[in-house]
Amino acid sequence: MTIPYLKMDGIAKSFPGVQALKNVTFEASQGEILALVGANGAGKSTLMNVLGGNIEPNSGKIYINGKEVRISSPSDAAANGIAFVHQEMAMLPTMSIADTMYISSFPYKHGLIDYKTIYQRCRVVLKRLGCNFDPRERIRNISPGDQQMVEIGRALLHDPQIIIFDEPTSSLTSREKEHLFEVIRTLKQEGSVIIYISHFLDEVFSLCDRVMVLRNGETAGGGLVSEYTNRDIVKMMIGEKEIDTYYERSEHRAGEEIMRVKGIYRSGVINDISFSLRKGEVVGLWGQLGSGRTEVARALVGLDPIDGGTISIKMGDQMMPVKQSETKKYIGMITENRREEGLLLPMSVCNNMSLANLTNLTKKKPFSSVIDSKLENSETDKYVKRMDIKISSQAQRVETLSGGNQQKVIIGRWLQKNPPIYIMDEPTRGLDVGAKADIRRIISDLAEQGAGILVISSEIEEIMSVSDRYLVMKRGSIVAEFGSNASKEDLVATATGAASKKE
Amino acid sequence: MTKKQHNFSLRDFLFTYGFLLVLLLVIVYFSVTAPSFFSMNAAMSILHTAAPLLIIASGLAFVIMTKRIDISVGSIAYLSAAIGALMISRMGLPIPLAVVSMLVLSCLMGVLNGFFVVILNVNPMIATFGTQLAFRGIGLLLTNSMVVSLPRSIRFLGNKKVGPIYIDILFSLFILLIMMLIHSRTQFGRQVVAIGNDISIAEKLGIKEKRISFFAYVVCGLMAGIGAIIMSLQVGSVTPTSGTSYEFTAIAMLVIGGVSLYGGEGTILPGVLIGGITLAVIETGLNYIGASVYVYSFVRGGVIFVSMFADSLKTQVKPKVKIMEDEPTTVSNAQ
Amino acid sequence: GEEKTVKVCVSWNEKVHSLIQAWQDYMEMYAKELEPTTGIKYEWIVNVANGDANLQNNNIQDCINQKVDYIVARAQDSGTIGASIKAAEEAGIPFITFDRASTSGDPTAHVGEDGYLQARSTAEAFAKLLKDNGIEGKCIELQGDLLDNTAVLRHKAWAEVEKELGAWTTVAEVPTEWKPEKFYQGALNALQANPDANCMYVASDFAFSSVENALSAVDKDAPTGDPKHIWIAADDINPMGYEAMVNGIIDVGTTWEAYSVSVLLVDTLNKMVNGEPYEKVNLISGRLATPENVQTLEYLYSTDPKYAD
Amino acid sequence: MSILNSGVTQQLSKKDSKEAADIYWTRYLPYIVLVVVFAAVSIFVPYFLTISNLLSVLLQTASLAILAIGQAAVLILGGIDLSMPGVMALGSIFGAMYMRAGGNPVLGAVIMLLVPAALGLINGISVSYFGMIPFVVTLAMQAITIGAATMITNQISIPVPENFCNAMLTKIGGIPLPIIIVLILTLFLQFAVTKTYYGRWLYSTGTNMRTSRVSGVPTKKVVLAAYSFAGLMGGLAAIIMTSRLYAASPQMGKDAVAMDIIASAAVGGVSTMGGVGTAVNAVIGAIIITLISNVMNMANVSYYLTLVIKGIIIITFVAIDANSRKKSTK
Ligand SMILES: Nc1ncnc2c1ncn2[C@@H]1O[C@H](COP(=O)(O)OP(=O)(O)OP(=O)(O)O)[C@@H](O)[C@H]1O
Ligand SMILES: Nc1ncnc2c1ncn2[C@@H]1O[C@H](COP(=O)(O)OP(=O)(O)OP(=O)(O)O)[C@@H](O)[C@H]1O
Ligand SMILES: [Mg+2]
Ligand SMILES: [Mg+2]
Repeated sequence: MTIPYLKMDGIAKSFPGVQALKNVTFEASQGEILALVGANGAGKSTLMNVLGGNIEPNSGKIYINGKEVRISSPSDAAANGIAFVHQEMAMLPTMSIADTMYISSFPYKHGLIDYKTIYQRCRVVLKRLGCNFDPRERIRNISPGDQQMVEIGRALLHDPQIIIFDEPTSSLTSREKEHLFEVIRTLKQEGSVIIYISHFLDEVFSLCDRVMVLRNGETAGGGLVSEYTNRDIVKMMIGEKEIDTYYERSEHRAGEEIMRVKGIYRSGVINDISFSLRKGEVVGLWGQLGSGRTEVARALVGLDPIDGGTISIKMGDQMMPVKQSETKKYIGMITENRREEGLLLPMSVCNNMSLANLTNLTKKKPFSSVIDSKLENSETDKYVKRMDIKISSQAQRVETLSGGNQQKVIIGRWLQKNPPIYIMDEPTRGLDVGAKADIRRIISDLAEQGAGILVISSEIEEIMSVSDRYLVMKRGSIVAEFGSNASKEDLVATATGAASKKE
Repeated sequence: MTKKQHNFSLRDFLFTYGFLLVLLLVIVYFSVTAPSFFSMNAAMSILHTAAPLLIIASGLAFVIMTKRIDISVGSIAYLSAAIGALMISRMGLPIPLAVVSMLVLSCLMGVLNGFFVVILNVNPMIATFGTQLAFRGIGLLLTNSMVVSLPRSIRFLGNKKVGPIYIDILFSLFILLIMMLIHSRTQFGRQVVAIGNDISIAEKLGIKEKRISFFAYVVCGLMAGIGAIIMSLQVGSVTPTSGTSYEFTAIAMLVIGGVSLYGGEGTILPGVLIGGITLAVIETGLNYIGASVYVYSFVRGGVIFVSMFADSLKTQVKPKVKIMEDEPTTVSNAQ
Repeated sequence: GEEKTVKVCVSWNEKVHSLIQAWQDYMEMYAKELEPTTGIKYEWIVNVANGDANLQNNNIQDCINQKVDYIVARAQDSGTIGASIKAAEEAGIPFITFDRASTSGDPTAHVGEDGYLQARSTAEAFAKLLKDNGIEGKCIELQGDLLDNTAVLRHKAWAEVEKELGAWTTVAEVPTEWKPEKFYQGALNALQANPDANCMYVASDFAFSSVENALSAVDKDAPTGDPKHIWIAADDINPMGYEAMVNGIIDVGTTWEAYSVSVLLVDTLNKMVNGEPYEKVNLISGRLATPENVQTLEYLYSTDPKYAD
Repeated sequence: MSILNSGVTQQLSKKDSKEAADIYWTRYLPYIVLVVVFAAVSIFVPYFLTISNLLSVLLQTASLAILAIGQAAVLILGGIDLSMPGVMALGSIFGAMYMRAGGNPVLGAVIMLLVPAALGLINGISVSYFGMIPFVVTLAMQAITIGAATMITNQISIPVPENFCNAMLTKIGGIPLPIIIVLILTLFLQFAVTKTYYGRWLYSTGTNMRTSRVSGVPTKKVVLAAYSFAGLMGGLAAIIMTSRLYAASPQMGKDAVAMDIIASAAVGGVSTMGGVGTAVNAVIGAIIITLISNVMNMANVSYYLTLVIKGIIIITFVAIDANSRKKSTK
């Protein structure tokens, strides 16, 4: 075997309290796509950040083409032909596409930035990604999917030899995704080293040549993708015991109607949304990325305005129309962006988990606005245990938790409040298989206990493994409804419009 | 999802430069109430009045675009002007040397601000409030609270004209032009805007955030120094109150001109220029119609309030989300 | 007589004017001069209130707590200094208002100048000057900061003399808040808005270079005798005003007597210390200055090299 | 001890607190410095350590402390209120005018309280419902209120009846009423902010408004309440200041006072970035700021140096605080 083009040797990195990487060795060759997989917090991003110059490792060496290189800044990385498509998009909303792509280093002409050249180059690069937008357009005016393309375009600007993709598909539509895969395959043919991080094993199987698995900051195995099955990889990622829960499918008994939505709309965004939700059932809201599911969810809890329509909720034994601003009292909402809208990052686990329920954690009468901290602690403890959240103490700041545990903290917050209805928008986005399974189990339990749950997910397997009923959205409208016997094909076909005439 | 052209949107334009309209209305109002207002002379004196503050505001704009603030600009202007004047009239140094030392000093004061804010992580508002006190204290100490007058031989520069135009107008427009180019056509300017968008994203993109932000304070200090030159030439002297409350006037100019205090937003030309002129038009106009002194602050507050209200509408009216999907289907919305 | 040490607290409202330093220095100087003869040794405790009436009240309270023997205060706000006067009275400390009289309380004594008489003397002389030269005045009035009682009094005197003698009409009232740049911009705008204006009242000449610059911007910066000359009355004869008067730009003004007022204060204090009778209100009226006599006036702080450059 | 801490970092576990120990002492630096300066000054400056001077310092601090408490509420939300001086002056003037016209002093005091509270409410509405930037809204409000104050009074202070002032300045057990008011207010707020869910809502909104909103915290009302509360504190300070000056003066509204208020809160340890700080912090800060000028007065320091020293002290305090906090969140 020839020497690999890229070699990272004995990389170790610790953060205060965590050993994120322990002596990891990593190799990749030109003309291959290497999948890097692992559970949340396994150290994938950290390893790649070391390569990208964003993080200084505690020890270890990097060789490119057999020569040792020092990479201590993103510009060192760029100079060595390394490009990085980050997990979290680094967009500058008020700036133009061209500025966002060139921001770290602009070409000059006559002492000023040479925009003519920049625009030309941007057009070429974006064209290659199948995008046609004007490089002068501001970032905030383009969709998240397009922003992801800009992010990728930036990585390709300087014809890199090594390209790192850290979960690039989470905000792409399936067509955009396919296009991206084609581009990646072309890059591979041109002889680049491609490192591809993803939680979607199907992507790994359809795109990648080789796989490397990280677990707890250590190499857990790897080799040619064709030699492994899905289960093998999962086993390497999370260890033996937990795989069983992975493809669980549960059925619930639906009870009486608990929420009825009638004709809510917001012009240009969602149209005439009507449906009802029953006790003890999980309704999957399915649709393509950008079909308006999030908008519906946000409208239901008054986070976005609506132009008309009514929302009724069961109170006592009657359905009562509820003002949009009041629905929050009955609905537990889990938004799709947990860092921005789900957590109080610098605050403690305890403070985060009691946030929605504070008015119920008070002392008796004359002190009815004083929080009973014993009660608060015991309630928190109860749900930490019930959901098996891994924390060192209730006072731990949530920003130091892993993504899966963070998500559980948010769910725990609502369990504590115990509303009759839940809306969960992408509750497992960015989580590893183990955490995903945990959260599905929680959803199932909730339904069993009689809650009505509306779940939005972009993963068809996931939504099919939890839902009892499906609503399919397209272009801001609900276009179809299916029972639990719906097939994958039904859902995909109605959502994409290929079979939109079918009722 | 394809866009053919960089499309011009009237709404965007109105929101960004809507103050042009207000400006026009104000001008029309004053012209009707005080006929002499609508004249070349008045226009010139408006620009002339605005000139020093325009320069100071353009420097401050860089700091504000990084989402920080500098409320010491008035004191920087005072201290550097006072030292410059002392050098010329007390120590008899040659004028060019005094001017250069003045500018170096104003940069140093910017360095100090940058050090406190960027290196020591002191909240910008508090840090520059501290330096605001300290710089003025030092200036008063050095001048012993005296009015330091400039020699007559250079005072004439304060209202020298080329044709009908004061040279300081030309000078400040020239400075604004340079600042505009720095803002929109240099890496420094672009990175300042990027930092204002989000510091941690900027860092992740490989921008040397601390270096750039620090430098923004230096630029701000330098501009306060340059503005101070024009200011003291116009007045012919440096008095202990020179530059007081300049920071708030400059901030008002920026806010009216569309430079957002949330960072990352705004232009030097036409933004800062329009903001500065609007404010100057109002003050000069009130002068022309002989309004009571007590009205000034009231009107100024009102104008800031209204322009901010317009700005808040801009952020409230979110662009309607475009529904976009994969397959363009010919089937009309099936219901 | 025998040596006696007296602690005097001087509370300045602000210190952004060299006049205040001059006052302070003259007091100390003069008291020192007298020390051998009177045997009274003064210890001066000085504080400055940053232009903040509440802070001045606090500062004076600090003096009271230090058990000073006398308090001298130049009020930031004539309407609130009464609170400090009352506090001093309760502590049994004599209180002298300096320069700005109180409208809110009754001090032990007041020492100062008469801002009204000062402006009146200027205005009357100015009216005579205009009449003598056969000029029908169209005047621009550059007012001070109307927060300051002195500025209010000057405005009042100017307006009254205008009514009484009819030597001019005021065509523009320009507020300056005592800010040099407002003097400049206000004067410039007023001159442009009223091209036929031929005279001007400048409430204080401390930043007269601003006015001169505005004049030269409209090409009217010319001394008496020049047809372009604008007749100017300006009070105080501060260093810049002095220069302008010597140059014939300012035609008439009344001096602000830093030295005499300080002397008067120390004399009053001495009387109090010795238990001699003293006047309750001690006012100095300034001397009328014109280009002819200004260089012969004695004890002008403007010509003291310590306060002028 | 936990009542002294901000609402954010609560009950540290043993492990956490050990880790944080080296960082934590710097948090208390303001208090330590306060004690050291206090001791030094008492030794070197005669009359400093007398009951009457100390009470006098506290009385001088009272209005600033109340203003700083109001400011702290807004700062904790990540906002700022530059309009406190103007709002206070206008409230004082309206109350005094009412009393001058023969109105009842009690009602006059109520007017002094409510006018600023109403103006604070306008700030709050602009910030929460119109999404306007606090800095600019309150800057405009300051310009408008100070303009209105001068227009109404023609810059001439309005005296208030002596019985009004005397009532406010009565001594209870030798301690002037304003000091007692501050003490009670501080204890009450400290309790409210650390122990009730209203306090928790304040911190959570200041830490992350969007999360709080999704979690059912009435964030708009919280913002509204904080700005109104700041206004109300402006009103309380107006009453105290007016009775100490025996007059309502438009001069109370000077722009520069706003920065003193903010500096007080910041020096005491209220973060200007939101989410951190309590009433006690604000009061300590106000005492420090007042002590600076008291000590300089007693020590007869030149005015110019006073400015420089004050600037340096403010920056130093906030720098230490900012850096200890940064370390502890790493
Ligand atoms: N800046 C940091 N400070 C402290 N700990 C960190 C930091 N960045 C990462 N970690 C920790 O290092 C470990 C590895 O994190 P990393 O982001 O590399 O995981 P990952 O494999 O990319 O996970 P994911 O699939 O969720 O993206 C985690 O325990 C994480 O909490
Ligand atoms: N942050 C955003 N900025 C701009 N446009 C957005 C944003 N989020 C969503 N959109 C756009 O709004 C439309 C509706 O999106 P919505 O989020 O409601 O759909 P969704 O089906 O939930 O998709 P997603 O899976 O992305 O959440 C889409 O066109 C989408 O591209
Ligand atoms: Mg990652
Ligand atoms: Mg969504």
